[in-house]
Amino acid sequence: MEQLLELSYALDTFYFLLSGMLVMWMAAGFTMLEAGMVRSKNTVEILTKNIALYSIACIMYMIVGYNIMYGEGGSVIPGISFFVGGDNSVADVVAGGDGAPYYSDISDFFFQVVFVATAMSIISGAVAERMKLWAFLLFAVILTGVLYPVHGYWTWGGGFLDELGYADYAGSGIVHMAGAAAALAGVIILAPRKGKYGPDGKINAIPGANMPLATLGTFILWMGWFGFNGGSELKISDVESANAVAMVFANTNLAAASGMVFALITSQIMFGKADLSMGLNGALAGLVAITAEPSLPSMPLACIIGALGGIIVIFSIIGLDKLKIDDPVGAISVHGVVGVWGLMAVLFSNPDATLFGQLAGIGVIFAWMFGTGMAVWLIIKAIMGIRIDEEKEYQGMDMSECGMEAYPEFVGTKGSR
Amino acid sequence: MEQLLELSYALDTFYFLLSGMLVMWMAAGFTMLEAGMVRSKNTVEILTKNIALYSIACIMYMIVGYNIMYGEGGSVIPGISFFVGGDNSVADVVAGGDGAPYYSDISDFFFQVVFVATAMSIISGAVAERMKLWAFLLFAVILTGVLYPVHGYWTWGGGFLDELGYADYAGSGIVHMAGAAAALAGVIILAPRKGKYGPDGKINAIPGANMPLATLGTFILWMGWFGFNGGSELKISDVESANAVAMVFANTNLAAASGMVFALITSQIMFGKADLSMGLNGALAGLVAITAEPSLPSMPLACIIGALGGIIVIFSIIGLDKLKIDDPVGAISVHGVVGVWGLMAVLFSNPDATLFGQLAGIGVIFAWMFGTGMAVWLIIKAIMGIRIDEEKEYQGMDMSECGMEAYPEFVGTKGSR
Amino acid sequence: MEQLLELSYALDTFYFLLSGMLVMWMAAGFTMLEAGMVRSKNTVEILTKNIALYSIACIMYMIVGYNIMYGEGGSVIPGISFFVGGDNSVADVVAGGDGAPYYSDISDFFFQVVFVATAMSIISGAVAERMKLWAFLLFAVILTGVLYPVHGYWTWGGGFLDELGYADYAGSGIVHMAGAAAALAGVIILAPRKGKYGPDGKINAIPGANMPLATLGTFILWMGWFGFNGGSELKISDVESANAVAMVFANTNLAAASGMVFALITSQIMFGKADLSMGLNGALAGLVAITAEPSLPSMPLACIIGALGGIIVIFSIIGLDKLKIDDPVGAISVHGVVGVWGLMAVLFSNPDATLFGQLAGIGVIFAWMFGTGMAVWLIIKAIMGIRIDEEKEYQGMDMSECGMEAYPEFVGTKGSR
Amino acid sequence: MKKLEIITRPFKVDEIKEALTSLGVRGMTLTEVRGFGRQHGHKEVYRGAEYQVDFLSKVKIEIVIDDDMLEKVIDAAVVAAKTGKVGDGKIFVYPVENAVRIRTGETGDKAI
Amino acid sequence: MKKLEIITRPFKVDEIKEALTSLGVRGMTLTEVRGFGRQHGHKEVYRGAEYQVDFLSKVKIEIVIDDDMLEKVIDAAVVAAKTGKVGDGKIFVYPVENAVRIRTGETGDKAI
Amino acid sequence: MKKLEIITRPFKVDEIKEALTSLGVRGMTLTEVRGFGRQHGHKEVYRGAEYQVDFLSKVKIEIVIDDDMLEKVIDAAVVAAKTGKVGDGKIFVYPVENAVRIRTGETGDKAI
Ligand SMILES: Nc1ncnc2c1ncn2[C@@H]1O[C@H](COP(=O)(O)OP(=O)(O)O)[C@@H](O)[C@H]1O
Ligand SMILES: Nc1ncnc2c1ncn2[C@@H]1O[C@H](COP(=O)(O)OP(=O)(O)O)[C@@H](O)[C@H]1O
Ligand SMILES: Nc1ncnc2c1ncn2[C@@H]1O[C@H](COP(=O)(O)OP(=O)(O)O)[C@@H](O)[C@H]1O
Repeated sequence: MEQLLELSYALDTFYFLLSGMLVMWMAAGFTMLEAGMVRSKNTVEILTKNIALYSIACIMYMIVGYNIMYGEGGSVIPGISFFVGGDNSVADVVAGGDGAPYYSDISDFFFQVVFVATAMSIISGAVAERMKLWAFLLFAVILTGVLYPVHGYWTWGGGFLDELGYADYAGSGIVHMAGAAAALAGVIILAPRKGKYGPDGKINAIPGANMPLATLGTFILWMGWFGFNGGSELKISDVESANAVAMVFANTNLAAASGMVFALITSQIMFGKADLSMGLNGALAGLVAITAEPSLPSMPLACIIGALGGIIVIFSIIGLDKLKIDDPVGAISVHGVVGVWGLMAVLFSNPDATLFGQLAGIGVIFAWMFGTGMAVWLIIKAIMGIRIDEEKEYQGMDMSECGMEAYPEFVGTKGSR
Repeated sequence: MEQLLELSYALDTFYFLLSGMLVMWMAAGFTMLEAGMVRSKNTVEILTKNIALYSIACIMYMIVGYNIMYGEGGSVIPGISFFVGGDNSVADVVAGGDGAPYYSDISDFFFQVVFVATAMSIISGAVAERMKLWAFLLFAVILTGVLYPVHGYWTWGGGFLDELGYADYAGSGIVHMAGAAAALAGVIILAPRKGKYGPDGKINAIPGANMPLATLGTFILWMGWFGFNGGSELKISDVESANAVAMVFANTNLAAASGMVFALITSQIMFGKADLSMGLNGALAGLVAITAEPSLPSMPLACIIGALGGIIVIFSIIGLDKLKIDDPVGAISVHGVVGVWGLMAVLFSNPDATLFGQLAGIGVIFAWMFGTGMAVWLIIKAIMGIRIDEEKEYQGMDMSECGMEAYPEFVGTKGSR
Repeated sequence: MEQLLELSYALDTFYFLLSGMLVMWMAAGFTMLEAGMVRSKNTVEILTKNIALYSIACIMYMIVGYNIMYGEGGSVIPGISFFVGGDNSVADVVAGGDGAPYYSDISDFFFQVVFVATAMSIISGAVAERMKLWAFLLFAVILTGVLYPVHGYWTWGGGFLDELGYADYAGSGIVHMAGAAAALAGVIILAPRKGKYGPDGKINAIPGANMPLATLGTFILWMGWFGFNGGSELKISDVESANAVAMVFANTNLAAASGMVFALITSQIMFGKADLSMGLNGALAGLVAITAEPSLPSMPLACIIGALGGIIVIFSIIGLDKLKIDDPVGAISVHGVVGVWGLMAVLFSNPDATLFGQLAGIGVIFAWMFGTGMAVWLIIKAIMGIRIDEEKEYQGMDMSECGMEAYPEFVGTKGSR
Repeated sequence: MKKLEIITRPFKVDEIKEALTSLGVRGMTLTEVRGFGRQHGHKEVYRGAEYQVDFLSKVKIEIVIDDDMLEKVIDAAVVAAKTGKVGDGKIFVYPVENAVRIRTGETGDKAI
Repeated sequence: MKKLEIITRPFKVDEIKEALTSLGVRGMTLTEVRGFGRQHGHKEVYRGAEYQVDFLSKVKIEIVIDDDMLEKVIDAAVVAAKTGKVGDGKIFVYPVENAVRIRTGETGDKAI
Repeated sequence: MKKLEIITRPFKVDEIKEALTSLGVRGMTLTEVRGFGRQHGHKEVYRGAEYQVDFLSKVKIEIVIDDDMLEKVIDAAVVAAKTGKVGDGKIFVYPVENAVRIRTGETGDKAI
């Protein structure tokens, strides 16, 4: 029996670690996606930003974020302490019973830490091609160390949103919409890229430089999402959990597939062309939409949730462009607008979720991330500025921020437009 | 005991899910491989095609394909029904005994669904650079919803080929050669790319635009194949299964390695240069060859099977070119010709396999996929045409089908040749 | 009980196989990293070299390397035999007890084989852009078949270094520094690339052609390292092992993150720019540094070990450049210099490690690999030459060695500089 | 007939095109080039090694026009391309002996 | 000596090369350019935003030849490059004052 | 004023630049081109199909200079670019009618 408990503990820990590793891999996905969607002159900077933000997220969450999110606190005010504690003893595990730990705490930390990085990655794309590198990284320190952990405490950490019955399986709101809200604040303060909107209200297309990279990034994200959603069941070692994880895999995959197909069809109908970049956003939209509840919908329902995500994202991208909210990769639409859709869609399959609970969660998380995000962006702007100067924007951020080009042998003058 | 059964169920389910996820990742591999092997002007289209076909395969197989393949039917005529059923109950699992389910049915669906996508991906490369996007996607709907499930029923689903003793562990024939057969039909109807064959019978080289992508794609496929073959043992939770899976991993890896090395050596001898693209095809050929039986050969035998695959593929590619069968990525050779070799090689290690059974399987599957594939291509051609017009072919499909370029800042005029 | 042992065996085998698969994936990481860091005219060659060396490593280690490394021998002279043996019987496993095998031997072989390939991959980058392809591959045959297995026998195989108490958890020295030592010998014999060092002692920058690829490669390596270090615990099926594996994951991740951040900060301070290529090297340096002992340090200590790795690597790269040791990707610094740092850092957390033991291991492995490596390089040089001629070096190795270009449509004349 | 070669900053292309087409110029050909001149390149550090970027990205716009358009086209191009900072570039004027429109075979002024 | 500049569609390069070498032309230099002319670009939509592709891919082939070859080279190039559709491009003829072969130092007609 | 077009091997660019700037040349424009000439391309095999690489990578360096610099610039360029092997390339000399510096509006010799 003890050995059985040990083995079960080992399996759940392994499952957690692999899930976490897949979410870590999503960092590569965001990096490739964003590097493909910007112009070549800003590519090194976005690569640097992405790998650095992931690194910062891991360190900050270890120092303080995890403890804020899962520490002792009131229903609103979280507790504070530093550094992650030790792991479970064998004795506690083999004691068995309801309260006994059934997976390694450190594996839990590892799984959680990669989620923070995901939230931060979302922001990176939206503010691309014009924000100072170090200003962005400073923001990353604060978001991953404090801002995200606080609303994480309110929800997954057992705070008041959890008490209100807010249902968000793997974080359509807590991770995705939260990132999008902070991104929106940043984009508003930053203003659009030079040349994106003409003086006469004209919207100029700024095509991404490398579509294979963007596609690869989407595939990586799709793959990593099996860890993101699959790991969020938090257990696999009995029949019901295993069935649930299997359902999560199948539904996650189908929602992405439907999002992709319906975004492609929508773009064909609306623009007369099968716009790949919209298809990629559609796949991600399907993933974001299902993330709020991937275990309960039937497969056809998962398809519908994903498909609507894929359609919504196109209209959202066009709409934000009309509002001159310049988001080079569509992150606010994919993660924010579709995140809200996913949270509402929970009501179709989860009988415990309530309209009130979902709206409360959406409202509170959005307000928190948008509000504090805005404040932090403004403070950073006051201290060191957040936007690179116009000359450098024309020349590209790669030379000015990183001193090197992404493809030094390839791009002639077009790269410096 | 019940807990043990539950845990065992959980492990096998987890193993299935991860294997499936790796096969899903193969979709990214095919995408990158093909995107690297075509010209830059057709790259967006092939990216779109690949991610869309994977998506379509998932949806169609969920709607009807899975039920055809694993439903109730006669030995030739499969049954038909729609949508995947529910999962196993705890009671059924813990009942134990021979008939008890030992992994989640949904995880099985997930594992199977990614196989269909693989078969379809094979076709994508062969018809690249000239087929209309939506014609291709329509074909994908039919192949993944009906054609593949039917011969899948005949073999893995328990139909007449299974009864005849056809042995095909993970699908050298059922997946790979099947895809190649449908591809061959498509290539014949499509005719070669403009400029591929000179009027005087001259064969022109059309180099792929991005070799690092092609190499990345091959590595991804190699990695994903551990799921493809490793998962096909269908069980890992006892010593014998675990040993078998380990053997499958080792043999799969060695066959790929040998295929790579021997294709490279062959190209050096024949052409005087170490042709990377042939080496990549060689690695894949090794993988396809071992897929029909990766658990029984000894490691040296696995090397030989792979090495011969790597050599055969080169002669096949050259031979098909002489026949003016224009296959830009070598898919028909890698998956079709070498698939047949793999099926015959089963006879060296599997005492239960018979020459008759193998030949019957090869003949029936080829005839079915080539025949029905041809019919469907012809119908699609009649309805909407399958080949883009010459002007667009010169300019590249990216602008005409997808309205965007893969590398808008990079390629000057050469891209539009 | 027997079933429990079987299940436990299955879990450990599965864990081993997945770890091995992740290390196999590192081959793709090295390939992409190196392909991004060289000039476009040498890209196909480096792609070919990498996929071929991985393949060769797998075959040679299967034929003889594994048996040398884990065979019967004295404390210095290893035994010799050929081909990997069979797997464990069910009876042996269910016998239980301390001596009973608890995972598949073939899974162990698979896990070990990918390590050899890693050592060889390190060399590939250092000798890039000027070494003949087939000379390199011949070296690969010898290193992976004999050289590495011999010191592997001395350490992990139970030879005299093991007896001296040399502590090297996953191979900072055995794999990484060993590869770097052989690379250093090769680089010295090869001499720098034409144009790297001016006549007046000037160091010329030769920027890598494709930074997104280099970044992708780094992410792949980071991901694969979870298998490299995580699998080196060799067991996961009880609470203590599972906790240890979890700790390894967390520490590996944090060391990489810290290495990245501190290398980036160092480059910003020293050069005034956030040099991405240094940041990538920093992440890898963090990984190499923690590899010698990832399970015992606390997380903050892991951060410090990684951070120092990231700082050291920059000074090492600059220092080697001053010595005119031309290492295009920084492999000797990342794997060699930082490998030594990692081995010394073991002393901070592992009470069993001794200064003497560590120094002995470093000295012996370095001397062995540098000495025999040098000898083998010289023999190969005598037989077939190791450096391509100057004309071909100007034109690029891709055409002369592989007969094709990496990006035939993209690069104009700059590529042929 | 004359040929103008305008060598200038890449991001000025659209403005120049607008300015010239509004004068009636109906064709031009653009090449990506790298220029070395009074505008000095910049010093960069890559992996600790300093290097000098001497050749900067420029575009060359070639336009063949009638002699009588010469003055105003030059003037318009100067206005459109000017930023006033070093590196704005040059306009060179060359004699052209003949022009042929491939599609029609027309030659001389009618061909441009 | 004259220089011909043939600006035309990229996929015509091989045909033109064949045609001219069969006349005895022994050297030419090819540049990738982007052209704006009567052949209008196309309107595209990227992520919902319309944009105009004004500059189309063209090649410029430069050939320096003896004066007495001028006629037949132009004629042959027109034949080879022509598709009859807008966008076939132009041939411009320029005077050349001298030519030097770097390898040998030969100048004038002997150098080409 | 004259324009020199130096078409030569890419890896000679730095040497040529050094040689000419030391003569006082203060500006030049570089284009990547592909050349066909006496230096024959090479035959390659890709996936079993032979193909001929006819056009080789070259650079074109354009320099507009005063008439009185012509001789010594040509001589210096020949020395710097020469390897003595086929494919060293050519220098062509063209008349230039005028030059304008966009930044200042200066014309003629003062503009270069
Ligand atoms: N003599 C010349 N011959 C050819 N091109 C030149 C010459 N002088 C300048 N150029 C081109 O014009 C560009 C701008 O010239 P530069 O001297 O930097 O600035 P400005 O024209 O403002 O004085 C250079 O980068 C180069 O491409
Ligand atoms: N006046 C001109 N000066 C320089 N290049 C020109 C001129 N007119 C046309 N061109 C070049 O020739 C190409 C074809 O010209 P276009 O007017 O589109 O077609 P056509 O020559 O068939 O009338 C253009 O894309 C441009 O590159
Ligand atoms: N008549 C010509 N017109 C234009 N470019 C030429 C001509 N002849 C040669 N070239 C250019 O000069 C390059 C070198 O010429 P080539 O005949 O190969 O060698 P060499 O100059 O040593 O005799 C060619 O690749 C081509 O770009």
